[in-house]
Amino acid sequence: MAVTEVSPGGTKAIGYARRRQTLISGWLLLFLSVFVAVVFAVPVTGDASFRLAYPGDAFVIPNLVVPAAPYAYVVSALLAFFGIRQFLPGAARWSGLLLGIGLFLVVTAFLTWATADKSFSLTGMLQATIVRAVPIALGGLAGVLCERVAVVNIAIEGMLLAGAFTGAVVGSTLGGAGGLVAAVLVGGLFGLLLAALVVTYRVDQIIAGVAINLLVLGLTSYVSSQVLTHYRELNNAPVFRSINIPFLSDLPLIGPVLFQQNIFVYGALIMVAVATYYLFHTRSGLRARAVGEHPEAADTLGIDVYRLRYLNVTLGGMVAGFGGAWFTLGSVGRFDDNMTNGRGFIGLAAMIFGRWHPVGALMAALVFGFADSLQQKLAILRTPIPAEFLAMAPYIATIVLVAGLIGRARPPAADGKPYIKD
Amino acid sequence: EFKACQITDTGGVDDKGFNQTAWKGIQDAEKELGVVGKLLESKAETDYVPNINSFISEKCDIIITVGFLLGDATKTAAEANPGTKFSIVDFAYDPVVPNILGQVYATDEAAFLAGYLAAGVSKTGIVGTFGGINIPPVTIFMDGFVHGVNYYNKQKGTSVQVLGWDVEKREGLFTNNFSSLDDGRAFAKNLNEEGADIVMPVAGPVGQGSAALASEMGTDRLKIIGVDVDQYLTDPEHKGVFLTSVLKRMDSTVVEAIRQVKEGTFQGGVIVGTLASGGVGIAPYHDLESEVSDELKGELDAIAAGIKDGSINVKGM
Amino acid sequence: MSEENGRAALSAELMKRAAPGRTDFEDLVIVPVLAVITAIVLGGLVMLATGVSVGAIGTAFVALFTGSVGSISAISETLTAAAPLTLAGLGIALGFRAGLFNIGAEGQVLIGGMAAVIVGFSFESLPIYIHLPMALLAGAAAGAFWASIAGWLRAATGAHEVITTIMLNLISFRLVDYLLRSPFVQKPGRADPISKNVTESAQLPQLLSWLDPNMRVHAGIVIVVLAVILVYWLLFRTTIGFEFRASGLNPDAARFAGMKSGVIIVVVMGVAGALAGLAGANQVLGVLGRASPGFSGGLGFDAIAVALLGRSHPFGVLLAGLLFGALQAGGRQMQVSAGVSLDLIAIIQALIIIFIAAPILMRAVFSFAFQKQARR
Amino acid sequence: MDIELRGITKRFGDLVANSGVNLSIKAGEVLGLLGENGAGKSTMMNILSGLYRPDEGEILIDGKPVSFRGPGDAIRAGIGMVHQHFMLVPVFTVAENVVLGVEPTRMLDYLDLRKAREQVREINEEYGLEVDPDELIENLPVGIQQRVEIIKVLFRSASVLIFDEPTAVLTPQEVTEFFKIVRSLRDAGKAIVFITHKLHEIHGIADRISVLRAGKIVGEGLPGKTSDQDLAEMMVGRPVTFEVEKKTFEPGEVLLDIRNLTVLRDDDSVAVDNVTFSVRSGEIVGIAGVQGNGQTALVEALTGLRRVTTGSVTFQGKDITGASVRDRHRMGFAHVPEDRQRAGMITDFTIAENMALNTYYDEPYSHGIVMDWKAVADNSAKYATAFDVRATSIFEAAGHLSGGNQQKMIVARELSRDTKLMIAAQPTRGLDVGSIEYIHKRIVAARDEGDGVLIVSSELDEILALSDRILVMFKGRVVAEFGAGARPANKNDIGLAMAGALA
Ligand SMILES: Nc1ncnc2c1ncn2[C@@H]1O[C@H](COP(=O)(O)OP(=O)(O)OP(=O)(O)O)[C@@H](O)[C@H]1O
Ligand SMILES: Nc1ncnc2c1ncn2[C@@H]1O[C@H](COP(=O)(O)OP(=O)(O)OP(=O)(O)O)[C@@H](O)[C@H]1O
Ligand SMILES: [Mg+2]
Ligand SMILES: [Mg+2]
Repeated sequence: MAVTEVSPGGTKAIGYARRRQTLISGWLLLFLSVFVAVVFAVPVTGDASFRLAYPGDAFVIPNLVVPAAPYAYVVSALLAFFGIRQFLPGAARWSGLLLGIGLFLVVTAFLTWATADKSFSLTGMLQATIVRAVPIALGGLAGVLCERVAVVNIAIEGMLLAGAFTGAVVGSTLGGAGGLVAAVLVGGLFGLLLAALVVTYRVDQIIAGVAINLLVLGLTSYVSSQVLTHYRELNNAPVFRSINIPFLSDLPLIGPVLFQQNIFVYGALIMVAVATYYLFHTRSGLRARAVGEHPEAADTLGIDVYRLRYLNVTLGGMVAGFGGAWFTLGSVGRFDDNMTNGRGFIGLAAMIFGRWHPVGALMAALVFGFADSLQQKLAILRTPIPAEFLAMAPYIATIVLVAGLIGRARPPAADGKPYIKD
Repeated sequence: EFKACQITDTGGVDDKGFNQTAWKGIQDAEKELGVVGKLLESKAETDYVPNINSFISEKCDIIITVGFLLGDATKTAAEANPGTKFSIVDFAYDPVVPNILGQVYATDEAAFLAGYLAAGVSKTGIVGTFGGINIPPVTIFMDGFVHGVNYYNKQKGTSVQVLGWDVEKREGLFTNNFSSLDDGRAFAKNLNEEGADIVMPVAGPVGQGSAALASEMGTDRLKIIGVDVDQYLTDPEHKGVFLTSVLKRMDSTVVEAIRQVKEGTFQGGVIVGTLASGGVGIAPYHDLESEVSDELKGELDAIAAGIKDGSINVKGM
Repeated sequence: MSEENGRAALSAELMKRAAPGRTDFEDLVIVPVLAVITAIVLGGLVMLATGVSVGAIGTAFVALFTGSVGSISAISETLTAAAPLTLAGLGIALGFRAGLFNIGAEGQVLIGGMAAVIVGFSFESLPIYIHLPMALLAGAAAGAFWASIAGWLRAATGAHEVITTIMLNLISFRLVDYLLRSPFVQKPGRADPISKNVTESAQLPQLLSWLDPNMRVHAGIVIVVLAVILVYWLLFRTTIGFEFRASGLNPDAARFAGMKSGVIIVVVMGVAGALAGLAGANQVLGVLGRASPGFSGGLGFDAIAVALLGRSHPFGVLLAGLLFGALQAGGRQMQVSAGVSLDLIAIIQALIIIFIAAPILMRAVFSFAFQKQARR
Repeated sequence: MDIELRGITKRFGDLVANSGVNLSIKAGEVLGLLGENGAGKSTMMNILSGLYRPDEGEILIDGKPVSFRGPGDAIRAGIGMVHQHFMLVPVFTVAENVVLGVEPTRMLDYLDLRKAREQVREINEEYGLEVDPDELIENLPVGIQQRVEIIKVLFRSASVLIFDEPTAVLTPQEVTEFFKIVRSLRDAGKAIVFITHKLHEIHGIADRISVLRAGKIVGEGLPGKTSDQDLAEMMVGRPVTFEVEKKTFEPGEVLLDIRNLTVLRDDDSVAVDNVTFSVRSGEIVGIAGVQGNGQTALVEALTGLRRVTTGSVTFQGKDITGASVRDRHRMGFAHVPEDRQRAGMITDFTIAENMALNTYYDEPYSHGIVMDWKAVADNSAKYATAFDVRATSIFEAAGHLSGGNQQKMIVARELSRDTKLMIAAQPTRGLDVGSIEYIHKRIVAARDEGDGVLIVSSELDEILALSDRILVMFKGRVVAEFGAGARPANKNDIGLAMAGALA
């Protein structure tokens, strides 16, 4: 009567989900290949010249001159190769990487197309990329610090704004360094407020974040129109100038891009490095991550979950405060209503895009920064594409990447959940 | 008491630009004519109508709206409230609305001079401009500037180039806001990287960001042309970077509008500020005087005279 | 037989509604009232701290009151401001109920408003009873479409809706800028981004203009009332709403009960977007008469606060929308009469949200108003 | 090290979890702690390990009173606890989990993982535990995870070890292994507390037994001396029957026929590997297996929750391989999911709403899209009564119910419509004896009425008590069959099969 014999087994794993994703990226790459050929190669003649040096640089290096059409054909061919590769066995492993490289190539092909017969300063664009990425990267880093201990921080936007405001006002009275310190402290204060609300008073994390954003926006705008309008001298802070790192800053291309920047750029890079070390190589980092993944486990081992949440969220607030100061002390020294203009939310996106890793967040921020600076260059180059669509491109690309590559990226397991003890 | 009430556009009253200048006009009127000034700032475009309505119920003797963007809202309100007197800065109606006095400016006349000056002073042979939004009161500066440069090229056989505005296609560089100083800085940097050593930002307070950049880089590498007011005076921290400013004397037209109501001579129509009437002009060169050769100064005087008497056409024809 | 009777009695016992406890009353009534009062008091302190004289603060609070409910025209302003906030807030609340955090209302408002404007100016001589509904529907449909992109991405690829809706917001700003400049939409004779005017037959009629032409309250409030009732009905009286709520509270259990989470996500986002789109249509057809860049004025973000404050319940959202509308209208009057910046209102709003969301804090501070051992 | 608990009382709101408990724990001895679910065993041990603070009473270590402000204090005092639900961070490695809280560091707070690994290896060798320090916890079977928990405790040089229901998730062979470890720890002079509600285990390992009921110590006993009957009566407070009564086995037609079924997990690894079997009406088929061997995926596939990769599922002769969850409901499937709180119910919904979860879409509970809440309420009141769900009102939030009543509510819901096939996964996990008895009765009743029943359980006793036929799953495959025509069921053989000895 027994229906079952011992079952034979022996099925091979067929990765449907991943396979589907590879196929989709395959088709996407093939489409891009055709697109690049038809749009960026066929109708184009002439060379694109990218200026690498400023007049008066120590080393004068010649312009990078790329023949536009041939370059586009090469890119198209590479894309076609990558695309076909996705349909061959063993594609899954390289799928994400190839798609990433492919998209990068498309951007370069686009650039040469737009610059054909013209020229622009590549160095300037890359320098601007870094500068514009700074507040986003710091916002993202603040998010990483908070979410690693499972506190969702929607309030990054508000913390940036608070940092910007404090930087301007205190900077105007105590000087740039004082302003920066104050911005960091005030950012930390708002981090502390968020921690108190969500940890001690168990306010829903999203609600607390939204409320803090509104509060900071209201407070800064109110004080700005009620007070700063009448006391202009309170809104006129000195600005941190670029510091040229000796020798390194004279290197061609890399010099101006990486080593002729202000302390916010250096600060952001250092903070990303320090945060990576802290989170992944120290005792405190291990504990922090444990709190984000499994707070009960941490608690049973004598780790104070609440204290670590307070600590990291406050740290996150300080990082955001520093990033906020960039808007005033790192730029023009003057605060303006809502001047962060959604950069905190983009930082949040960068954090997710960067998979809750400081370096990932920085990379994602660079993508946004690049898109931002690219757009300005393109406006000068006068491409036939409406400016609005160029401006949309990075956001569309983000959606594509988030949907295609990191759709189900895994946040810390306890992310967003309150830990209620006893 | 006589109430003169101003509504700003979204730039706010401390824009160191035209809202502020118009407000200065009201403050001048307070001193000169003994009126009481009132102010409402608009945070968003949806505020325009309710702000106007608030002032209507406050029974203001004249409501002065500032900016092109309030054009529609002002007209609607004026038509619904024929008993209230309005004046709008930077806008005029055709046909005329009987209870609105428009205040417009032939800014291109002054910008033409600034363009000629910039072309004469530039060492790289490239100058630049960018705007806040692509609207006529902004682009009229850029038009005049480009035509001024072109006029210089024609006169001198040079080929000074203007980045940031294409007169024919009506496209160019715009920050799409009148508030972000950081944009002002970034846009000027961008133009400078492409070779421009003189930049004219036409975006209200945004220009202060450009000025900050110029004072950081030094006027050898970047000079700024201010707009609306003499920014040498209103932006003292960075005053050294202003080659000149393209003046638009809204304060004087605002006082004039208030005076008309006060004296009972108010009627709908338009006041136009021109180079000839002194409603527009260019500011002194202040600290950068030495950069401008006497020869160039002389040419500029001649051109100004030519514009006033109509022998030079600033529209590039 | 008697066992049967016993059962019936037990079952009848079970049917009796659990009486809402005093804690519920405290949470639903006392906490919000105290929160509003505390926030307003703190607002006064902020004014004091920024050098506003005590007399001016008094004037400001009187103005806040008279400007919001002190006269018919004040009420008209309150309702005008409350209408779009409530509509968009309903959409966000619906999302919350279904476990989705839709930051994209701002973009959906813009896209919905654009569609309504386009339909609104595209027809010259349609009767109002055809043209107006058409324009409203277009707004709702466009908002629904825009939002369901995020829903679809979430359902099909798992892309988090927080990111996609933020991105869709940013995209919609540009898209609207582009549309406003395209020859079909742009107002003839203008170079700046501004649309043609909506024809009369597509405008939401003003309700009190016979009293005073400046009374802006318009037929949009009827739509708001209908929407509140409809959303309430949908959420609590239909199988669809049951599925929304179930998958919001516990998506796994919903899936185990045979609900199709993907479809639900797309539908929820669609309905939420339709409501936000209606909010946009309400603005362009009832208040502005045309579209220009950023005509949403951040209402999609304020609506998040409205939804949170209203505890994602349709009636709560209506009350919260009215409160925020009143604060906006009153705040404007405050600016006129006392010269206090409108931004003070944002501070008060934020404080109200914080206090309402932190009953533990309120209980700790105002322990006298609550029963002692209330346990949360 | 000797420990004494004196007069410990702990309240959660109105609920008294422990009341005046006195207990002593001695070095070199295993104390067996017996008690039903909810008796307060875990609470008491959480107090001892510093996680909770007692409302009254004191703890004495070697005669001296101590007070713990947190688990850290208890750990420093030498008390280590292996929790009922493992306290391991799944995305950390074994070494990281072991050192968490007492990490070896170098300069700049640098985490010395190399040292951590070595320390883990040392403990491995000392106690004969074989665990790779570099493996991620999420990749380890539960048996090994438990060893990690033990290493964690030993690493903190605990002299008192508390094991909270350590055997619930283990195969009989793993239990034997585990007991070996426990004995060697005892012989090394450690004091050990061993919590369980399985009587037969306690005799094999304990030196002394204490029984807890309703928060109080109700009796003591000595292994081998005190009989199971007596212990059970102490636990429950009344005589207990260990047998499940059921009619003789009379299977009918084949209801559910599964052929060459292969199912993948989310990460595309194979969960169910080419499995073939069938369920007849009037038959209870029990699937035994250690967690992680594919039972969850099998149930998900059969209930329409997980895509079938290859193979077919036929129900009453109809191919239902691709049928939706709802279609299956309508055909007469009843499904009691293994994770009651996560998948079986919505804690914030009322009982009435929860009871409508699998009926709301049909008449009379809704007409078109309009819900008929009256009909829903009537029905749920009726079944809540019939299934003895103890609640004050059906409009109470289901989350307020105790675990047993939650499970009864789910069973009531699933059997409240005309069913033909019942699939129940871990139907009594974490329930007390009374609730278990009741739910078993209901399952048998469904079978006696002619339903087919498929039971998945990691409790071998449950499988043995209920099943007419037993299949054992190992690594996704059915590796053995017992009862009804195959070889007779025998606990030891099944245990061997579960451990893969027959694979
Ligand atoms: N944190 C808590 N909050 C409220 N009640 C709790 C809490 N922890 C336990 N309880 C309750 O205290 C009682 C004792 O629970 P405890 O976990 O100690 O029982 P147990 O004997 O370990 O049972 P089990 O065999 O289920 O593990 C139960 O009624 C339980 O619901
Ligand atoms: N190693 C794993 N990787 C990914 N998912 C897993 C893994 N193990 C289990 N799962 C998840 O568990 C389910 C199926 O697992 P599986 O069938 O192996 O568990 P099981 O043996 O039935 O466990 P239990 O004994 O608790 O019933 C799926 O939902 C799957 O996503
Ligand atoms: Mg327990
Ligand atoms: Mg499982």
